Amino acid sequence: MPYRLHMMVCAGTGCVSNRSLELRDALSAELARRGLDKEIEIVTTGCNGFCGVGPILLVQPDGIFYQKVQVKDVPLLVEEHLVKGRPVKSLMFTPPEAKEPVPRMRDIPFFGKQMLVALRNRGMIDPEKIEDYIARGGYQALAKALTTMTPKQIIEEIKASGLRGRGGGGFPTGIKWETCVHAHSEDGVRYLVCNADEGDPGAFMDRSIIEGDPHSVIEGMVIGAYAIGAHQGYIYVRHEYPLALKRFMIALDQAREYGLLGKDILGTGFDFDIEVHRGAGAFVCGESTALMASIEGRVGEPRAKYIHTVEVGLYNKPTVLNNVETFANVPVIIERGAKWFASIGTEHSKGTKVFSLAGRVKNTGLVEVPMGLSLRELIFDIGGGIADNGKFKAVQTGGPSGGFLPEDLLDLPVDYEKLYEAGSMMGSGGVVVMDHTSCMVDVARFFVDFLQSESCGKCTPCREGIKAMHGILSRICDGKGSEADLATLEELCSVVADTSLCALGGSAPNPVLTSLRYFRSEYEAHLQGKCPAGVCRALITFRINDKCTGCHLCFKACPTSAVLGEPKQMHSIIQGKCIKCGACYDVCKFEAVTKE
Amino acid sequence: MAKLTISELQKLREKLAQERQTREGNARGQIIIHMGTCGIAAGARKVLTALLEAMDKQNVRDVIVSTSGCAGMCSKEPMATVQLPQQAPVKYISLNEEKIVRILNEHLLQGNVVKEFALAVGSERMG
Amino acid sequence: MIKLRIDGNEVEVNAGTPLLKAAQKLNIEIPTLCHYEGIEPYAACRVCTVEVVRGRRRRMVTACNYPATDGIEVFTDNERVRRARRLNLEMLLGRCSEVPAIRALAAKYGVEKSRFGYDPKEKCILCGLCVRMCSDIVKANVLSFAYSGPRRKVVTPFEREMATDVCIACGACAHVCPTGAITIEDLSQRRGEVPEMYLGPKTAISIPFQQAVPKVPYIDPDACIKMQTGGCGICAQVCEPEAINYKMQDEVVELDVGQILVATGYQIFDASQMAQYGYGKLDNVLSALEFEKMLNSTGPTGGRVLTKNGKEPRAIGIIHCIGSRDARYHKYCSRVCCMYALKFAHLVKDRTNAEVYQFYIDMRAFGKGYEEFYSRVLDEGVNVIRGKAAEVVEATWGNEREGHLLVRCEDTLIGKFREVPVDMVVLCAAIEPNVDQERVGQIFSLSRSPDGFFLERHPKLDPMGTVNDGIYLAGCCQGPKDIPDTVAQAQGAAARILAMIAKGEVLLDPIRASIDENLCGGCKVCNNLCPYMAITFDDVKKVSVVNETLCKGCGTCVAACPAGAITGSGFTDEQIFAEIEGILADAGNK
Amino acid sequence: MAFEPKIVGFLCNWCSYTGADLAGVSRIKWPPNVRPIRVMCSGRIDPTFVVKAFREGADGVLVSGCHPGDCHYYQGNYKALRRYHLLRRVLEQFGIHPDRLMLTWVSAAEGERWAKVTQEITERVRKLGPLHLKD
Repeated sequence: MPYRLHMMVCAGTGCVSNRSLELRDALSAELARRGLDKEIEIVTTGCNGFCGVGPILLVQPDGIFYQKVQVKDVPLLVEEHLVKGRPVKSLMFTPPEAKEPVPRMRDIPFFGKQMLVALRNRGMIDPEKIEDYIARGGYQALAKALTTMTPKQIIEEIKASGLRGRGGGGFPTGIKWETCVHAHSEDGVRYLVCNADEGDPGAFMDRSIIEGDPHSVIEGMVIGAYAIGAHQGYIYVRHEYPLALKRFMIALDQAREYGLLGKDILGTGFDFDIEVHRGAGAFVCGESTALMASIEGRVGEPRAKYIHTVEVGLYNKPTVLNNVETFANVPVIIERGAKWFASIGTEHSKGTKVFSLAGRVKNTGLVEVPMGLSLRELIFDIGGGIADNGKFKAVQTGGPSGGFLPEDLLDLPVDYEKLYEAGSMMGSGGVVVMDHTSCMVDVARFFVDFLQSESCGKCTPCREGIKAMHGILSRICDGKGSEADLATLEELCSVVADTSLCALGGSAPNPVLTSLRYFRSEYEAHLQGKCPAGVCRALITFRINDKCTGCHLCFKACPTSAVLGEPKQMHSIIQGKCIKCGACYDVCKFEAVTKE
Repeated sequence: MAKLTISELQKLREKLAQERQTREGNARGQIIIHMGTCGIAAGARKVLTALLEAMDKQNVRDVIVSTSGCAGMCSKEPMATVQLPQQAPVKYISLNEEKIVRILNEHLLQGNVVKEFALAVGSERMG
Repeated sequence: MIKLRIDGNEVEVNAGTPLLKAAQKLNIEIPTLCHYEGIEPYAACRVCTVEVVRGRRRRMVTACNYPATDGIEVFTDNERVRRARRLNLEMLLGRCSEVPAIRALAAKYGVEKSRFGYDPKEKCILCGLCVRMCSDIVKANVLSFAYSGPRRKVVTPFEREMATDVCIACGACAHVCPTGAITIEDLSQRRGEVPEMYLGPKTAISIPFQQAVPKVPYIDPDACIKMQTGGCGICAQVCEPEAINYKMQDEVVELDVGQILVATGYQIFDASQMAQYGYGKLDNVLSALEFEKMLNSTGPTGGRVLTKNGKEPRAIGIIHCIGSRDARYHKYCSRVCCMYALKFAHLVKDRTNAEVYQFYIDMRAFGKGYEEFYSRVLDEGVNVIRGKAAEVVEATWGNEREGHLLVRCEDTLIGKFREVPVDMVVLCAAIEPNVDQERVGQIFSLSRSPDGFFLERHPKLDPMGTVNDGIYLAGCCQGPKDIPDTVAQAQGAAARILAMIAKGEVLLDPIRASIDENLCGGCKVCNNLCPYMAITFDDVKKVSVVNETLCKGCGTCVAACPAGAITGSGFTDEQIFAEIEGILADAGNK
Repeated sequence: MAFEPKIVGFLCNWCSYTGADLAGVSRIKWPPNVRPIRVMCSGRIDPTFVVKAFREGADGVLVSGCHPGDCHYYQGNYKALRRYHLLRRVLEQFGIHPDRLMLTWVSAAEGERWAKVTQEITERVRKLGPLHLKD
């Protein structure tokens, strides 16, 4: 009996942590109880990207999008929608400005503006079933590449598509492959490595792709391997991604079982297999040489890349290292052609890019948009604007070592060069939005602190320089900065960027440099002893004004008994005792506690 | 599982894709069985099962089978609505297992409205 | 070969040569802290940063590992480079504020004080030289980095205080450390030294001494890291003529020679056997060879006379006849000690202001000019005390001479017991036969005189010959002698050998055995008896035959022949019988 | 006049004879009773030489070679040793006290030992008294 309905339960990490698997089990139990299990299929899918509203449930073919579905909603949902055919409005998503819930997925603005290439199978397949992937045209590109194209043609095709590395560097993928093919290898051995060591905090596109569509990565890797003549591939997955790891292993087994991996792939005589290497979670291991060192079993430290890894890489062999998203794009390019791919995006940045929207934005989650979309569209149209009706202040792109871009750069198109010129970068695609409650000095200090502890410590500028930056920024945040500190900071930033061994140190000054460039007034305010955003504790004072009703809440909340006052009387704060934790500020319902 | 060749991959894909067509929302048509309390009492459940079995037997994969609530004419239940792309929906009344199979074959698959069972063309809202 | 420009000067190097090396060709110095010849570049300190212009692209690279390519232009000292170095050095100075090497280099770039911190204790700049040396070169894998970012540090396995179980104490890490952050603690005796010479550290490769023949360096296999762990190999990398051979083994060389000159030398009496002199127990009690090494201008102290605490001694005692002229050890006189002891005194007087005391039994200055030298040394104010020293002790706590050594002896000339305070004692230990003298003697069938040295054929008439024709003696293997005597003896022996070679033929003693074919019964008793296999059996005649050139005339076969068929020329039965009769002619006729 | 034994000494050329020579050179006194006959090797010493010596009126016979292991001809002294033990039995049967025959090892360096050995055999034979075989 064919299934008349498909319940697509999102099982991305976000939704799983929101108990989507329990929801799935409850659903299947309910279906079985009602005898509907023969006609309705439950599909466990990968991440849909709209992680902020999980668990997500999509009912196909109706296209009804349910959000925040709890186990307790199951009986109602089954009764109403599945039996009586009446979609349940209370579980649908209501966009911020809209009054009515939007039943269909494609009508939700978050999804509407997206263009799915790398995430083409998002939410539509069960990532643990290769059959689902094949059904949606999976491995057709591989078949095409292996039977109708020469390796050279594939490289030409990728070159023509304008695909650039999605991991951050933005190096043209086709040229990388071509260089690898031309690099001398004594025994002809070449390696293909997939970088799934996604270390940027708040970025999860690679994880999402592997979790939701592992076969697209495998297919991309096999095509790449065929193009460069590699027979052994590695994927470096961080150990913090257990679900991704599990699904990728299942996918590998299935691909091998179908003969899509291993010896004599699809009967064409081409051999290629993939080994999974688990990273231990060092940020720096996302750097190509450090990653290869780690695979080889050595300490994950970068080395100078004056001789590129495409020439001398893993085990001193020519090695192509690409990011998950890059590989996921490859089958589409092969299948639909370079021309089609190149038609998307801007002059130098082709195709689409997956971003993880995070921070003070209403719709947090994973989105795939064509290159060239403006930051404003990304944040305000797809992201739904600033959360809690806050005011936009800055957006950081490209992970912790990306720069902060201010409001007047919001119309900047998303494009490798444009972002670089503005002092930031594409990076792997993290987008962190900050509103008026963020102090840019403090945020810069936060990221510098992250970077100093994630620096491997090998080279002087990265190890000592970032530490020095952190020292100066902390001093400024503590209100002890001087005008000379800003000059020192700028000098330090430029030398650290100039002389660091790898890209971690090279890009580490970005948060400092861009915050100095676009938010210098905030630094100057700190030098004057003021933190405009009211974040830096040393520079703020909590006071209670006459709006106080004597509710006594602040008195109870204060951990150091710094609040004085009898119930129903006006309270006050003993500044000497106050540790500026803000507990009183948070509990006051009358705006009587002020921060200045 | 035997290793695939290129042509086997192609065949496998076609088969798998067909099985999953409705998931994509691609279909030649949709049939909605009205499953209000009245409908179920009048045997809509059996009608639905018969329809699905027939589809399975004939390997029909591109028809969306939906359910909905009471259509308002409880005396004519079980009822169904057939909708083909670019065409007005057609409502059928007083169905049973045999009738629904005919509707499937003649209307959904061949496009000929089964006039004997039809009530009207068009939906309430549209009408 | 490719061409590039460095600071405006063109230079031609092999493609891929690191810029640092290319710059060296132009005598352009690029500072670096983490680079060491022979260890793979690490590019961690970034002090060697230079600016490279390639087409329109300018970038900052590290000179230690940036490969030279054709047509690039390199700037090693422009403002951008100087600023990069200055800042990096300032960062390092902030980390290691009191390390002289960093301070000096930073000062060169105008940094006296770091804006980025002050740590007077930290000495390690994390250049990784020690780690790379230990893991890549020595392959001992003791040192490694632990932790990341600012917490990074160099550690031993599991951060144990001492990694003595894995550390091979090669000292390579301390050697390469640019800041002196690593020190080597002497937990056991030092490696790689000649036993007599515990005077200072020595590398695994050295020239044994400046007068060595041939004067080439050798590798001490016990100290060489390559031979111990398979690592290192730096010497082979830097040796341009590729003269280093690690696989060289002791080998047995077989040569066909007609004559042999035995000159196997001597060994020095182990003075620690005579505990009363404190050798091996007391600091500053040295053997004569150790003192000789110290006096050597290429020696460990550069020729300066120093006590163990590095000070110049105020008084030195030189004790003669340690183990020689002593009934308990060697009765003979070692002959050379008196004179070298006087030489020591002369050199000490020449180089220091120390008092020298000679404790002697008899002063034997018998050679040409020797006595005159003795007089000269006396004139220089050297104290000579006739009387063999009884013991050397350390002045005990409370003694006014605490810290000094006291030499106790009887001064036989004034008939009094004396206690002489000195800072250093030199023991003139006896020359004695080598430990393997007996074995060597057996190989060459050499007799040894009662003192254990090889016996010459005749003490007066043939002092370099032996009882074996063609085997000669020279030097101290025959008996203690000084250099002139040794040279004379060796030249004499060489002359004898040459004379024999020049003659072209050898005269053999006519003492031979011969077999009378008519008497020989063919019993073959003699065949197996002959130590030289000179007797073979003639299968046709069924008799034994003597090969006269092989026969040495021992006569064993003669005595053994049951048929009396063998006669030994010169020693026939008849001759011996006649001799017996002769010497007993007076018997029985009383 | 006290009995002065006549002793024939068979000395190998390389050790004992040289040792005796050394004793002379070293001015070491040794009894004139021992009358040396030089042979190339103690292995050359035919038992008949010993018997002949006794027949010719010797009161004792001294056979002296190199120390074991030191033989110039590698093994000659071992052969002498073998014959010596046989010969002692034969001498006994002849009625000659076997102690009149003595085998010893004296190296070329052992002048003093040579003196000691000759004194020893002289005193031993003196005690045994004259042999009177020739009379």
